[in-house]
Order: sequence, then C-alpha cells, then structure tokens
Amino acid sequence: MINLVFILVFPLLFIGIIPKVKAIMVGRKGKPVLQSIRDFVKLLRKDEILSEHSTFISKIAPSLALVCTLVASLFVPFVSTHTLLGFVGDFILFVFLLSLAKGVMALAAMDCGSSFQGMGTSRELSFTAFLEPAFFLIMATLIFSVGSGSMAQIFAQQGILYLNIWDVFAGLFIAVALFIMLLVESARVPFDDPATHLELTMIHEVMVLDFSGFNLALINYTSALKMFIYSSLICHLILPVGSSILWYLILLILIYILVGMLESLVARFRMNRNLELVLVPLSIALLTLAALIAKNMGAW
Amino acid sequence: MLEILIVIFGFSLLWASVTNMLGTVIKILVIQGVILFCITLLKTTQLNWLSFSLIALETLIFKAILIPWFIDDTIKHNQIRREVEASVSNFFSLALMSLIYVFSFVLAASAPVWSLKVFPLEFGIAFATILKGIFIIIANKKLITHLMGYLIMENGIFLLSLSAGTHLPYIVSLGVSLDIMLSVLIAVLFIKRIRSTFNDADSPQTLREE
Amino acid sequence: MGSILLVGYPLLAIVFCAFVASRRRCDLLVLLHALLHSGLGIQAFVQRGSVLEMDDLGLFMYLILSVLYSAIAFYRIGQKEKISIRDYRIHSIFLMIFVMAMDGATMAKDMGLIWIFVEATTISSALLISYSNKKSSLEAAWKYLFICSVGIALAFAGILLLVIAQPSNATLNIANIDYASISPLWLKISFVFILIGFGTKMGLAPLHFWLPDAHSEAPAPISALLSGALLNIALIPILRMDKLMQYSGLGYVAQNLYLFMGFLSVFIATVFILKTKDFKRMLAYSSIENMGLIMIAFGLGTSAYAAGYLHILGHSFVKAAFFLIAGNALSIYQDKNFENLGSLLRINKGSAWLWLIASAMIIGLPPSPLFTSKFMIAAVLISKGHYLYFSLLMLLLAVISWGIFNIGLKICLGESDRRVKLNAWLYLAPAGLLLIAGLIGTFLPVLD
Amino acid sequence: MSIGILLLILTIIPALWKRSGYFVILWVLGSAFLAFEYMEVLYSRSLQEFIITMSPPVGIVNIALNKLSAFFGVIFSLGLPLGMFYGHYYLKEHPTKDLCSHLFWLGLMGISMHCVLWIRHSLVFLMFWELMSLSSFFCVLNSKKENIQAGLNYLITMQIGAAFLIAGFVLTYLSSGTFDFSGFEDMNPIPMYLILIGFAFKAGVFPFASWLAQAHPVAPSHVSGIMSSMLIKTGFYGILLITSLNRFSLREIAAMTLIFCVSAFWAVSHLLFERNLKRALAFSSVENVGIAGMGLCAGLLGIHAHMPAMALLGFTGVFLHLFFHSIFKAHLFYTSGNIFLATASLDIDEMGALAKRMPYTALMALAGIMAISALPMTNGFISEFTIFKAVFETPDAALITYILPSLLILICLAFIGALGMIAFLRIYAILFLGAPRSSLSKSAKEQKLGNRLPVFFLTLAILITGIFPNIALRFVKPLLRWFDLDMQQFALLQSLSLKITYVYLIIILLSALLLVIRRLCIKEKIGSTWACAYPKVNPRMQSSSLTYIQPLAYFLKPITYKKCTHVKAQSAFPTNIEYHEEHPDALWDFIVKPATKVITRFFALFNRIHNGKTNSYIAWVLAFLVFALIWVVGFK
Repeated sequence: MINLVFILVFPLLFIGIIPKVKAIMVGRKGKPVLQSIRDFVKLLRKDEILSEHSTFISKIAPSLALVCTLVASLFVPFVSTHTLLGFVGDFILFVFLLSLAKGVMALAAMDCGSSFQGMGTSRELSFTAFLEPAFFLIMATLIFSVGSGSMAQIFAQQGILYLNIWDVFAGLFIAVALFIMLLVESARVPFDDPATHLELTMIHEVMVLDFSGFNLALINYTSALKMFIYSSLICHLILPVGSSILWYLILLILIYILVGMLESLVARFRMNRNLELVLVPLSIALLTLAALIAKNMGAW
Repeated sequence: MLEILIVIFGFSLLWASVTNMLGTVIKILVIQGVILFCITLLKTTQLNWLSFSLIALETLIFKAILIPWFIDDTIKHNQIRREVEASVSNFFSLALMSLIYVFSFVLAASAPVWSLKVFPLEFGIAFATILKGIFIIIANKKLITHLMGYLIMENGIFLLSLSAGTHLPYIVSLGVSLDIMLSVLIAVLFIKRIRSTFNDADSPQTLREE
Repeated sequence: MGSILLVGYPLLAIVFCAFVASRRRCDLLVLLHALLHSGLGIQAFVQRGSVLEMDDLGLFMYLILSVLYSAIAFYRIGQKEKISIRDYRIHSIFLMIFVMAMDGATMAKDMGLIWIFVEATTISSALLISYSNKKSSLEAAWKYLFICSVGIALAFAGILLLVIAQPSNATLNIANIDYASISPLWLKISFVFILIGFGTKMGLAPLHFWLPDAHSEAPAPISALLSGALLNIALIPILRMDKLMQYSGLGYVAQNLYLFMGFLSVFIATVFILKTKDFKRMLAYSSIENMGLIMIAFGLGTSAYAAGYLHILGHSFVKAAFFLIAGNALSIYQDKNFENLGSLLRINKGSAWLWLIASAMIIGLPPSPLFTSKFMIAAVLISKGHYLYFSLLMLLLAVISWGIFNIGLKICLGESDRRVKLNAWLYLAPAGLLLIAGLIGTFLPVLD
Repeated sequence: MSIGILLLILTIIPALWKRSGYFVILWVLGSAFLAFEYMEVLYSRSLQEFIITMSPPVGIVNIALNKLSAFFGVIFSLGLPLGMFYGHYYLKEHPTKDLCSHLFWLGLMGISMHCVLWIRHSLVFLMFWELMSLSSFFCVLNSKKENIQAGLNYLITMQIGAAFLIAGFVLTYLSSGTFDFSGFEDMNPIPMYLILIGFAFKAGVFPFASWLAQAHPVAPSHVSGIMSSMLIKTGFYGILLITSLNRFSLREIAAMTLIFCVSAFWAVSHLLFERNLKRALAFSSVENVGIAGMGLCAGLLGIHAHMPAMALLGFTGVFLHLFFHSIFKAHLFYTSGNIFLATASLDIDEMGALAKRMPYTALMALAGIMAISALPMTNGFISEFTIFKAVFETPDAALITYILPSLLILICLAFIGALGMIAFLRIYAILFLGAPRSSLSKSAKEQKLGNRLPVFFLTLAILITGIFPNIALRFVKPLLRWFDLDMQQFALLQSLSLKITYVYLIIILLSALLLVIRRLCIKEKIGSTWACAYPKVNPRMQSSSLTYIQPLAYFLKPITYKKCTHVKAQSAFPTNIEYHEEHPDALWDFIVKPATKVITRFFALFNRIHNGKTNSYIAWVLAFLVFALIWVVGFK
C-alpha cells in the first residue's frame, strides 16, 4: 500500500530535482524542487481550450493515458517489494499498458490537425518500435538468469547476487540498458530536450503542444510517473536483495541527479543519429542474453 | 511378268520426280493406271475372278481415263500455268526419290520371316510410291499438284492392297477404289469453287496465326 | 433390326428433305432423326446387344453422339440463318449423312468397315464446313478435306500392313485375330500408320493443323458436333488397335507414342491459346488440349482408362455446349476477334453466364467431370513416378486456364447499353449439355 | 446439420429473384441451425458421422465433424450471416449490376466453406475446395472490367495451390491406400510438405500471399470481409489438421517459424507504407496469419520439448488469435466499406476528420484499431499475451536448440506487434483525426443504421471477449482437450485471465472517475488550433501517410521496395518539380512478373509453325510418320 502513496506524491517531487541539478551545475540557483507540484495543482484548476478540429479523443486521451500508466505502475515494486497486483508474466501486460498509453497519446496528438504534432508523433512512435522489443529482451535475460515470476519477484525479490560475477555482469548491463530506455521514454537530453522552444526539434513536448489546463497537468504527471517507474526498476535491479528502504531512496535520488548532470553535460544528438542510438538497449539486451545462454551451455 | 510391270511402275515414279510439265504428270498417272489394270488382271485366279475383274475394270475406267481427263479439263479451263513449280530442284527430288527407295527396301527386307504373301519388291515399290506421293504434295504450292500427289499416293496404296490383298475380302478393295474416286470427285468440285473465289492457282494461305 | 432402322430412316428423311419447302420441316426431320437415334441408344443401353450389335466402346460413343445430336437438333430450331432454302436443305441432308456415317463407325467391328465410315464422315463434314461459303470457310473445308484424306489413306495403308502382319487366315475383325502368330515388326509398323492416319482425324499434336481452321470456320452446331463427337469417333479404331497391341505384348510401344503425342498436343494448345485472337479458335485449341489429355490418360496404362473415358464424356459435352454458346456470341457480335468485343454480360446476360460457367468447366473446376479425370490422371502420373511430367502438365494446364479465362472475361465484362434477345432454344441446348456434364461430374457414373 | 445445409441451399431461390432481404434471413436461420450443431459437437459428442458411398474411383466418402472443424464451424456460422447482413445493406447503397448472380456466388461460397469442414475424403474435399475458390473468384470479380487482372491472378494462384494439394493427396493415397483423412496419420515428409504448401497458398503465407493484396481491394467490402476473416481460416484449418495428426522434427518447426516470421515481416513492411485502406487490411491479414503461425510453432516447440505449459499456451494463443482475428478483421473491413460508401474513395491520404462527420464509425473503428494492434482492453491483446507467455516459458529448458526458435519468435512477435500498432495508429489518425484533406472527406456523412449494426455487434464482441477473456477461453477449452494438452496449466491460465479482468475493471473505473471530475469542474472553450500561433493552418499542412512513418522508414530501408518517380528541378527557377512514391508488392514484381514474361516469350517462339500453307502441314505429317517409324522399328 505504501507504493500507492509513493506513486501519487513522489514522481512530481523527484522531477523537480533535475532542473535544480542543472541550475547548480551552471551556478544558477534554479527553480524550487516543489515548483512542478505547484504547476500541477495550478493547471488542474485552469480551463481548457480545445481546437475546433479536435474530437472526443483529445478529451479522453490524457486521462486514459494517466490511468493506464498508473495501473501499470501498480505492478512495479517501489518502496515495498510486494506490489498491489502481480502475476507470473505480468510484465507483458505492463509493456502493453504503456504502449496503450503511448498509442492513445499519439492519436490525441494528431487530433488538432497541425503539422507539428504529426512530426512529433512519428518520431515518438519510431522510438517505441525499438523500445518494446528491447524491454521484452531485457525481461527474457532477467528471467533466464534469475527465473520466471512476476515483475516484483524478478526485480525485487531476486535482484543481483553480488558474489556471482555473472549476475553482476548481467545486472549492470541491464541497468545501463534500462537507464537508456528511461532517457528515451521520458524524453530526456540525449534524445529530446524538454527545455527547447524550437518546435521542430521537440519530440515529446510537441506532441502535447495543443493541450492546456487539466489535460496538460495529467500529461505532465504521466511522463513524471513513467520516469519514476523506470528509475525504480533500475534501483531494485542494482540494490542487493533485502536492502533497506533508505538505500533505495538514496539510489533513486542519485539516478535523478545523474539525469540532471547528463542533461547539462551532454549536447543533444542529431535527429537520425538519435534513432540509431535507440537500438543500443536492444543490442545490449541481446548481447547479455547471448552471453548468458553461452555460459549456460558451458562454453566458458 | 508381274515383276516387270512393277519395275515399270517404279520407273514412272522416277520420271515423275524429274518432269516439270503438268502434262507429263498426267501422262504418268495414265500409265500407272494401265499398269495397275494389268497387275489386277494378272492376279485374278479362278477363286475370285468376278470381284477382281470388276476392280480391274473400275481401275481402268477411273484411274486411267476419267480422272486424268478431269484434271486435264480443269487445267485447260482455269488457265493454270503449265509448269510444275516445285520448290525444290529436280536433282534434289531425284536424290530424295532414291533415298525413299533405299528406305522402303530396307524396311521391306528387314521383315524377319518371309513366309508371308508379300514379295519385298512389291512392298518396296508400293511404300516408295506412298512416300513419293506425300513428297510431291509437300514440294509444290499449286493446288493441282497437291491433287496429283494425292493420286500417286492412292496408286501406291492400291498397289499395296493388291500385293497383300489376295486373301483380302473383295469388299474392302472395292471400298478402297470407291472411296478414292469419291474423294477425288469432291476435290475436283472443290477446285472449281476455289478457282472461282481465289483467282490464283496456289493453295490459299489466308488462315494462319498472324 | 435396329441398325436397319438407323440407316433406313435417314435415307427416307433425305428424300423427304429434298422436296420439303420450309426450313421448319427440315429441322423437324432432323429432330425426328435425333430422337430416333437417342431412343435406340437408350434401348440398346438398357438391354445390351439386343437392338444394335455394338460392343461397349461403340455403345459409349454412340450414346455421346445421340445426346449431342439431339442437343444440336434443338439448337438448330432456334437458329435464324439468313441463307436460301436450297442451301439449308443441302445442309440438313449432309448433316444426316454425317450422323449416319458416324453411327456406322460406332457399329462397325471390322477395321476396314470402320475405315470406310470414317472416310465417309470426312467427306460429308467437309461440305458442312464450307456451308457459309465465305472465303475462309471454303479454304478451311479444303484444308480439312485434303489433310484428312491424306491421313485416311495412310490409315488404310496401316490396315493393309495389319493384313500382311497376319500369316495365316488374315481377318480385320479385331476380336478374332489370333495374337500368338502375329509378327511384331509388321504389327508395329501397321500400328504407326493407323495411329497417324486416325491421329490426323483426331487432331493430335503434330497432325492437328486443320482442326483450328475447320472448327472456327464451321457454323456453331457443326463445330459442336465435330469437336464433340467426331474426335471421339476417330478415337475408336485407335482404341481397338490399342487393345490388339496390349494382348500381343507391344503395349509399351503404343503407350510411349500416346504419351508423346498427348504432351505435345497440350504444349501446342498452350502455345496457341496464348496467341490466338479468335475465341472459336481458342475453343478448337482447347479441344486439341483435351484430346492430348485423353491420350495421356490412355498412355498411362490400364489403370488410367477410366480417367480417359470420363474425360471423353466430360469433354464432348462441355465442348459442344461451349461451341453452341460461342455460336450465340458470334450471332450477337458478328466478329470473332475477342479484343474488340466486350460487355456480353450487359448485352445478353444468359449467354455471358453460360460462357463463364462453360469456361470454368472446361478448365476442370469441380462441377465438371474433367476435374475428377484430371485428378486421376495426376494420380496415375505420380504413382508411375513421372513427377517432372506431372509438374509440367500442371503448369501447362494453369497457363491454358489463364488464357481461356482471360478471353472469357474480356468478352463478358464491360459496360454497354445494347440489349440483344436470343431465341429460347439457343440457351436450352447448351444449358442442357452443361447440366448433364455437371451431373456426371458430381455423381461419377460407373464406367466399364 | 442437414436442416442447416438444406436452408443454406434454399437461399439460392431468393438469390435468383434478387431478394437479398430474404436471402439474409434464410442465411441467418441456416447458420443458426449449423451453429447449434457445431456447438453440440464441440462440447458434448466427439464425432458426428455418416457415410456416402460413391462410384469406385471415389469410394466411400465419410462426412464427419471433429472438434477442430467444429471450432472453425462455429466461427463460420457466426461470421457468415453477419457478412451477408452487411452485404445486404452495402449492396443497397452500392448496387452491382447483376445482383442475383452475385448473391448466388456468395451463397455458394458460404456453403462450400461449410462443406470443406465436414468432408473427410480428400478427393471430395478437393472438389469443394476448388468450388470455394471458383465462387470466391466470381464474388471478387463482381462483374467489373477493372477487376479482371486481380481476379485472374487470384484464380491462377488457387489453381497452382490446388495442384500442390493434388500432388500431396495422391502421394498419401498411394502410401496409405485410402482417400480418407485417416491416411494423414504420421505420413512421410514429402506429401506432408506438399499439402502444407497447398494450404499455405490459401492461408496467405509469405511466398504465396500476393494474391491476397490484389484480390481484396477490388472486391466489394462484404466479400473481402468474409474472405479475409473466414476464407483464409480454411487454409489455416488445413495446416492445423496436418499438424494435429503428425509429429514434427525440430528442423521442420524451425523452418516453419522462419517462414511465418518472414511472412509477418513482409506483410508489416508493406502495411506501413500502404495508402489504399483495403490493401493495408489485406496485408494485415497476412501479418496476423503469421502471428498465429508463430503461436503454432511455439506450441509445437512445447510439445517437442515436453514442456506442457508452453504447448498449451502456444495452442491456446493460436486458436484465440484465429477466433479474434476473424472478429476484428471483419469489423475493420466493414468499417472500410462504410468509409468507402461515405467518401467513395479508399485512399487514406484523401481522408481526414471523418470522426467529426462519422462519429459512431470513428468510435467503433477505435475499438477495431486497438484490437488489431493488440492493445489491452481488447481481444487482440489476449491472444498475443498468451503467445508471449508461451515464449517466455522456454528459458527454463537448458537446450539451446529450443531457445533459438523461441527467441526468434519473441523478437519477431515484439517487432511485428510494435510495427503493426504504429501502422494502424497511422491509418486511424490520418483517416479520422485532424482536418479534412480533400472535398471527399468534407462531404462524408454517417452511414445508415443497417451498415453500422454489424460493425456495432463486432465491436461489442471485441470488447466483451477482450475484457472478459474467460469467455473465449471456455470456448477454446474442449479443443485443447482434443489436442490432449494438460488441463491444469489451463486452469492457471483461467485464473490469470481473471486477474487481467480485475486490472481492466480498475482502469475503467479510474478513467471514468477522472473523466467525471473533468466534466464537473472544467469548462472547455473551442478555439483555433494553437500550432505555435501560426494563423493560417490549412489541412494540406498535416502530415500525410508517408511522412508519418518517414523516421521509421529510415530503419526499414533495406527491407522495403520503393518505386518513386522524381522530376528534379532543371533550372534555377524550376517550372515543375514532382515526386511520386509508391510501394508495390516486391514479391509480385521480382518473381511472378518475370516468370510470366519468360513463359509467354518461350511459348511465343513456336508461333510461326501454323503458317497457313497446306504443304507445310503435310510436311509435319510426313516428318512425324518417319519419326514414329524410326522410333518404333528402332527399339526392338
């Protein structure tokens, strides 16, 4: 049950860390960490403006997307390793729920009939074409090395046994792959700069260009939640089994700080170079899986 | 006596492959008709003299007299040019004729046991005539020569039936001659109608897969 | 007694026909002849050998002929020909002679007699073909007459060689030839001559050249009779000789020749179906193809004979119906080149749908018996291990079906507001034939 | 069963009198009887059998229903009347010239589809198989001149497929002695491959599926709906029949996996670039057959590796996917029919903002699109979920030989799922959302109730079987027992699906709650599109179908075959620059067209032998005489 509380409060809080870190890196003071929560509450009360071309989809899409991501996060272990819902092979439902959210958002983006949204959606979807298989491969590697079960069991209960080097090798590589997926999914720097104003270069931001008020709040919350899910998955993967909550929180903040530092140190990639890099998690997962199978076969 | 007649028949074939005048081909047909008449007479024995005499008479009338007159009349009527425009030179047709002779005699000789009634000479010449008849049809484009080639082939077949046919029920040989005569009559009728619709002597070639 | 009636009636009918004034009475006489013909056939079928002395093969061909003849008799009633009564009278007379000659061929047992009757059919049908004395039909008739009489002459040479081949009491009646004493060499030569002689009559591959011209120039009922019945009649002597060859142990020679000619015919038919622009010639080529299939069936040995007979049955009915439908189409369009035809479906819905169904049945789709016979031919081909031949055959048949349907669809589809009504009889005859073929196809009668 | 068939045959009478109304009613009645019969066989009695004896070459024909054919029978007897019902209204809007022949062929196609399921005798089966192809050919043709090419290609491909089947059946007849299907028990490999290829022709597997993409766009929507949702299933029914009766070696399973993966990839790569709506749906049929095939291979792997869980999940995935595919594919084709009736064009680039003009169709199409791209809350997801779960069962097994094919299935399934989703989101977005791109879509108006009703039933079916998967699982259960897979794994799956239903209910509840809150406290104002304050946003500025997937095309360049005509700018001030891109069917352009060209040129070589001269004909006679004599006399 603590997870549920965790999900509702913390994502927007942690999102605030990143601009703070970027500002400090540059020597500025930066906006306060709680600013994103304040924006969220402000937007909730605002009225909405809908384009005359928009249909019922742009009314229901943001809420459906939020609900799907919320329910998907119920499978993910946050603070406590016992998740609300969970069954063997629930990661398939998890992935498909996320793609449903993305799909609905893609449709909603195309709804207002301007060319920017089309451009944004096409880029966003071309990323998903490679992330979904990557996630499945990551799950296959984990199941191969750790044994099948629900997401909670795979990530939390088993975790990496630091004494066996193969587990460490597999776990760390998977963590890197997940980290790249985190960057892509939540539209962070190397792939898409949230702070840019030039619509031609945006990917995620331009999809939601036409939303305002209540829907915009929901969308911001959904992307924050998604980032929170991925970072929590990474933490559980790295932390050994049974480590305390404190370690988990520290690692979580560390990930957010890492993202913030990454944003300020690394410049954006060119648009088509971007797509090539999206293949990286897929290749990492494939590589580790092949190595593990070879190990099992007793090649080494 | 029989062999001499058949050899003369063979010579008439050689002569046909050399000539290039329609008139001479008709003369050859007449000669072949007469030879066949004599052969049938020679072959009549007491058993079947009635049927064979009938056939002999009939060959004489049709083969020697009626058909050549008919063809001669059509040639005069429709001003067909006199020569036989064979598409191959005389030398080549003569060479081919000898080849046909060789082939037919090899075939005749190759029959293992010769207890049968057919003498190799008779069968060889008859078989050669058939092939020669077909060759004449192939070599020429004119309608009339097609008919004459067909008649020479008929003579060859008639010679074959004579040589094989001593025991043949006469009904069949009668039927043979009747059929030949009928088909030739129809053919001549056709030539008249074709002559009137197509104005040239060559056989028509309109029906082809363009 | 039956055969006397069979010969007597036509002679009387011819005499009447010579004097009768109106065209209707000619048709009536022809119709009576057809009904008598089929009546006798059914009675002969019911009590074997009582009425007409003919063996099973003859009876089989006779029945096909009688069904086709009655269909054609009905069809002629519907036809409106714009020719003088005198020509029409000659046409009816020669039609009856033609059918009489074919009956003779089915009844005769002695090879010599069969030869005479087949020769008679050639002569009588030559005149029927040149019936509309256009330039092309005259030429087609001449070619038909000339090539067939050359072939028939060769056949007679074959019969003579058959006589030579029998040392002791030579007889031409296949049934009582003693197989032991026959000399194999002469028998082989005589078989070659007879096969080539009657092969030209049957339109097999290298000897088929007269068939497309003759069948496309002849009027619809005649070409239906030609390709439906005459090609089978020419098959009778070959089958009788084939039985002789089987018993005297030379079966393999005959089968090799059949297979060779069969495949060659199917190949030639494919070449020209793709090329021809005239839909009646396409039908003639498909007759060549089906005759080729029949020869393949007979070339595959006794197990495939049932397939051969079924194919003959199916092909004659469907092809005759198809020719009658083509006749209808010709009377609508007056032009045979299918490229500048079209929209038959709008002009005359009945004959368009008949056309499509007939073309579906001719290429052997289920309702037609050709499907089962093709299946059996394929079965025997594979069981004998000729996988290459099987795949080649299937490819050729696929190309042919493409050709036939391509022409059929180009004719039937399209938009036009011209509407043409045809006499009811013109639909009844082909539809009846197709129905019979369909019934045979589904209930597959027991074939001996 | 006989009453059902009798009623279906009776439908010919109204067909011939152009009474399509009565035609549909009789069809519904007949199918009801048949459905009852199929259900009875599926759930209670094992075999329902009687014999027809025919003449010797055919022999005894036994007509029997096993569970597999009963399963497909139920799908047919539900789908066909719905198709006819939609056809009735479609033809009222878009009348064809000769209605009676069209209805006759439609009825015949339906009857032969049912008969194909019963016959247990290979020759008679082949007869109805060819009858089915013939009647569907005439339905596709629909007596229009421009359909000739597509119709002919369809017919000839079916002929070649039938040739394979003939070869296969004959070989089994020779080896097993009977024409009966019992002869298919563990038969030797060559006939099995031939029969599988023959069935693959109809099922639409990779090398033989190009007929599908040509036949469907030209056929009227109800015919293409029936064909792609049910006719293709007869092909897959054959494949399942063979797989259920013999054991496969590992190499064969790996080969089948490869074929199905390649077929799905080929289909998706075309689906992404397709502009014609019905061609896109045809390609997606091939893709879904590929996915079902992958499930089949997962099941076979499970059986081969003695992993009961994987086998059960694989086969459940196959049957569920076939059942669901016939639902949502029919739904999408009938929607495309409605769109065609509304806008008289199938090119998606001319559409736009149809949701505004056709709200109901748009809503229902959303459900269909979600189903086909296997998004949760719809039945498409359930089958893909089962197949994924089957694949994830393998890692426990140690052997590499089992892991490689399952890994291949996993990767392909994931990729194809993602690409499929993108393709159908693209189609939905461009069709229904944004501003109208052409006058056609401006003038579109909602279809009458008759057209929308079948689509509504199918949407209902999608949502119900999607949200409560237990219904479908219970429908598939007897079939799995017939395949003798262990049942307690099945119980696990049922409990799992119960959990999924809970998840869906939570989602629905929460989103309803959220929307109510939104409705209460938020006021909406309609303004012009923001688009960064660009004043004149005209519809042509919207992204077209090709720009939508342009970034993705960068990746798929190696496997896509693109034909583009590009008029470059000649001078500094170019008069006309033109760029036109199209994605034809590579298989057809590179394999079938050159093959036909070679064949026709080869046959053209022999054209001149018929040159009209009599003496050349006699020369042929003489030549053959001499040749035959030498041949006969030569061989002693």
